[in-house]
Amino acid sequence: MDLLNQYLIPHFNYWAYVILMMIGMHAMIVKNNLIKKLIGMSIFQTAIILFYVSIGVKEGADIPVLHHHAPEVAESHTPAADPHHAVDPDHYANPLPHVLMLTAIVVGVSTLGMALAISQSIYKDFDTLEENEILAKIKQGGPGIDV
Amino acid sequence: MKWIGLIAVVLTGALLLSAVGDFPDFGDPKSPANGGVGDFSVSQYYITHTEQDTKVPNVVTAVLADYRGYDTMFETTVIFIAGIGIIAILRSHPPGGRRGPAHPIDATVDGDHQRIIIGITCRIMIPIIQIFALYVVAHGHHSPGGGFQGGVMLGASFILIGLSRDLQAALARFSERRFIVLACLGVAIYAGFGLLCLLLERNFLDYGVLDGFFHTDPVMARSHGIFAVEVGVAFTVTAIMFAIYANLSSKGRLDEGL
Amino acid sequence: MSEQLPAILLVAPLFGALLIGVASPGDPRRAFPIVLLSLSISLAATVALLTKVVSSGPVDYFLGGWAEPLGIGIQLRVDGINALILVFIALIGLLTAIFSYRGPDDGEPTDKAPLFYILYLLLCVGLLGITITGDAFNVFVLVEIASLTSYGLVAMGSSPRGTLAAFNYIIMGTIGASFYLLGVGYLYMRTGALNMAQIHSLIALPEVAASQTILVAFLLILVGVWIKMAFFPLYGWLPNAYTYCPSGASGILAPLVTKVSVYVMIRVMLSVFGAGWVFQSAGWSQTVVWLAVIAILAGSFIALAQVELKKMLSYLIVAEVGYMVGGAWLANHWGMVGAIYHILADAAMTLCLFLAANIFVKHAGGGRIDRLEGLFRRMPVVAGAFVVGALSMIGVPPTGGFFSKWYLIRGGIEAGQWPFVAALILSSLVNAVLFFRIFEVAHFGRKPADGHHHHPPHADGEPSPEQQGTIGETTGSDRKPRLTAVAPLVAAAALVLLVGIFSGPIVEIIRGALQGMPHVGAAAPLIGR
Amino acid sequence: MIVAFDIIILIFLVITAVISLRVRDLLGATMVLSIYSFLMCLLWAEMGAVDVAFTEAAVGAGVSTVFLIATIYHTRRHSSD
Repeated sequence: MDLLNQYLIPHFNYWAYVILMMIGMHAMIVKNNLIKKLIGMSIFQTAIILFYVSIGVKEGADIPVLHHHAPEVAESHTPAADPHHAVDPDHYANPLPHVLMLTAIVVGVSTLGMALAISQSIYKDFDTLEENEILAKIKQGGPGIDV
Repeated sequence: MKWIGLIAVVLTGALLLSAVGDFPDFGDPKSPANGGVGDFSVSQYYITHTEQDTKVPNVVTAVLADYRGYDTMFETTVIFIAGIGIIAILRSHPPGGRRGPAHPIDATVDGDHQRIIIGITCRIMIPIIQIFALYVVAHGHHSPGGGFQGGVMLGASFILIGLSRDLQAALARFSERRFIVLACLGVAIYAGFGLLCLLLERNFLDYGVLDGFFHTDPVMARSHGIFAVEVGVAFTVTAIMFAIYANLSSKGRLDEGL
Repeated sequence: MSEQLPAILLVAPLFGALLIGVASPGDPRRAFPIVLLSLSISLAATVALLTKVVSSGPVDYFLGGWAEPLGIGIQLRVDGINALILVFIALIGLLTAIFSYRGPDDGEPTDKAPLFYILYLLLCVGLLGITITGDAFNVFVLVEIASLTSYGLVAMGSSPRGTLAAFNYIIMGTIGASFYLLGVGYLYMRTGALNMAQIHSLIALPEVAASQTILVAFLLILVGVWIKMAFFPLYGWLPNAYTYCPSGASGILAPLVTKVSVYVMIRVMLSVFGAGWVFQSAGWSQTVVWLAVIAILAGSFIALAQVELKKMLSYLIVAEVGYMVGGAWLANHWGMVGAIYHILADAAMTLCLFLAANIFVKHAGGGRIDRLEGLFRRMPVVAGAFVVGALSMIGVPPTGGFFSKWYLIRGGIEAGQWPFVAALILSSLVNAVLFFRIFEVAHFGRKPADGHHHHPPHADGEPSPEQQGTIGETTGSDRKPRLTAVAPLVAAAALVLLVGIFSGPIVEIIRGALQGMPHVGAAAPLIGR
Repeated sequence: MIVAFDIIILIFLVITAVISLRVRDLLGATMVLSIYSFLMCLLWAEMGAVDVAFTEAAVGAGVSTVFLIATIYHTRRHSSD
């Protein structure tokens, strides 16, 4: 129970991310079908994004879009005259991990697109997407394969 | 291979879990990442200073396109590379050259009733999607969204044309030459605004110096600069999302699609 | 303008790539001058930056002008070490660009040549960006740029095995980059910072330094970059990718990609975690040096078993990565200097060997070593350059390879790591055997009589008349290699020699940069005397 | 952030991840992956990362699925594992 309180309860998100990431990574290494490997890759990458997003969570915080408390007051002050503007950072979720993860999502879809294009190219050459069949065809050699 | 994979996965998992006990509690606003170590925290700085530095209420947009705009420029480049790479790998005719045989299948005269329903529904939906996408691009300063999300939606609207009618119909609106140029243009807008700052003798991507260009004060110039680069991002993402779909769905021949 | 150099050297190839996309998709002849111009601008900027760094110390550049407070923006930082590497990246990029004047495959210009050039330039942007940045997350973004362009370049070729190799490269590369990303996440979780200098100053705090999270972060980053640099057990993606990719692509991937990953490892060790933290326990460096020993021996001996020239060279890269990792982990001054110097020397000699190998493979009508018969006499200039590269790989005096091995062995002796010293010497011997085997075939035009080639000409399933036919065919198409292929090769050979001849000044720059680096605790031996 | 909601989604995430890797019909697997992405997007929205959630909804659940389907359409739908 002590273990549960110390390790599992306050960190359940991190446990979940590790489990998802390992599911994805296992598929990337072990699966035979290339598309299945890519599905594993998607899961692997989103798990890392889940980890980053979990870092930035604050209990009871709002989304990181600042409220307009009193627009007319805000506009009458020049920015320099009103340095802090009474924004409490604890009221807003941490924006930095979100920014980083936008990049990671974009990288993820780019990699996926590239990998799918390569899969189609492999299918054109080998007429299959099963890794063991491709390797068997390479071993046999054949027209255009043993370059 | 199976066992090696399993062992590697178990080892990595154990390694990752070994640190979990040391993590700050989930949701703790005073954790090092949220509250910083010592008296300074980068993320708190962003929340407290974005308004006065850039006048953008959406902190994520401000950090994305200004404080860490250099990352985002390369993020756009990553998308661009994916599109160019996929064309390089799959395309079987010269880019910008001749296209496949033109026998456009018009959804309404096809005689296929399902196609009529889908075609007309999409015809109604696509303009709405596009307007919403433009709204998302333009309203990224004040609400979630921005160049990426809007660009993906705009690209998706062209993909929807390709899905509901056929690829030729989509390519007639957004030809290969156009999407390559638009993709280049998007990155060029982003990097070009950076270069403009450099030519005005400030650091790369320092939009504050563009106040004369935008006829406003330096802080508002940052806000406008953020909008300008978001538009660039949206261009590239729109073009590349459609380019990837067009090539994947036709095995690089850009003829019929799915 | 001189304070804008760090941005210029990155922006020039980026705009070059965009300009090709807008101006000439489909016309390689218009694309090539743009490539040349943008890389020349970049090279000029890196050289100017190097002189500036040598004369007046490290240069900091803040993107977007976000300098104060430190860490809110992205910082570029150039010191002696990465200024040197930047020059080499731009130079090798330019040379290989000239080599691939006709597009990716060094043959007739293809329709895809402009797309190849776009990816090529963006690969240069990625490599330059990785080297110059001072932000831990920014490294990830640029690593992805370099990786995605590499996947595209490898998969562009017509070889089906190249396409399969590209797929494996994607899987391994994604795991590597994701591990790096995760490591940065762990660091961020514990320190709240992404700027390398800032993380470094926070890791110096005892409560942060002792934390398990930082340890796991370090291991994740280390494994991630090891995958990217093909360190021994994690090298699986490399040989096929480099063997079956288009020749223009292999001319830039082989010399630079693994080397830049080694640089990232050294940068993370020195500037993020700090030598004092990394080398706090001797057991670690001992373990890594042992791994490096295994990598060197395995790479060398697998190379010995290869029958294809480019594959053999690819396995030698795996061995060379072992040199650099081992040197960096010797935890003393000369080991680190040797590792950094070897990045430069190895980049030059790998460039030289791969360019020569590409010419040989093209003119010999196949990649097998036994097809190289008589090529030395037909192409004496190419042969000379190849010999220079090979001698550097073996470690013969005036070349860069000799001096790097010298510093690495000196470091190994000072650290008392005898297995590492033995592995270096043994690997030199293996390299000598390997290359003299090639010299023998290529110069004297007969098959080696030793046991590595137990195929007599008639017994390998290929009937002898047909074999003679292919030989006659290749001699029939005995065109001289083009000037645009030979000139960069000669320049590369000259570079190998220059790195050796000017080893003194280069090592002084590296030592100066090491001394200028902030160190904590037990790192005194690294700074040197 | 609502802890119970969080935990339920996390459990569903693990379930959908496993299903999408177990199903032998690749089209089905892609659909389950799309559900996975959508759940992920819900989770992030609930954690306050609205921009990330928005992007994931557009990219992960939307465009990625289309790309995968386009590839599966031109290759083989059945997987051996």
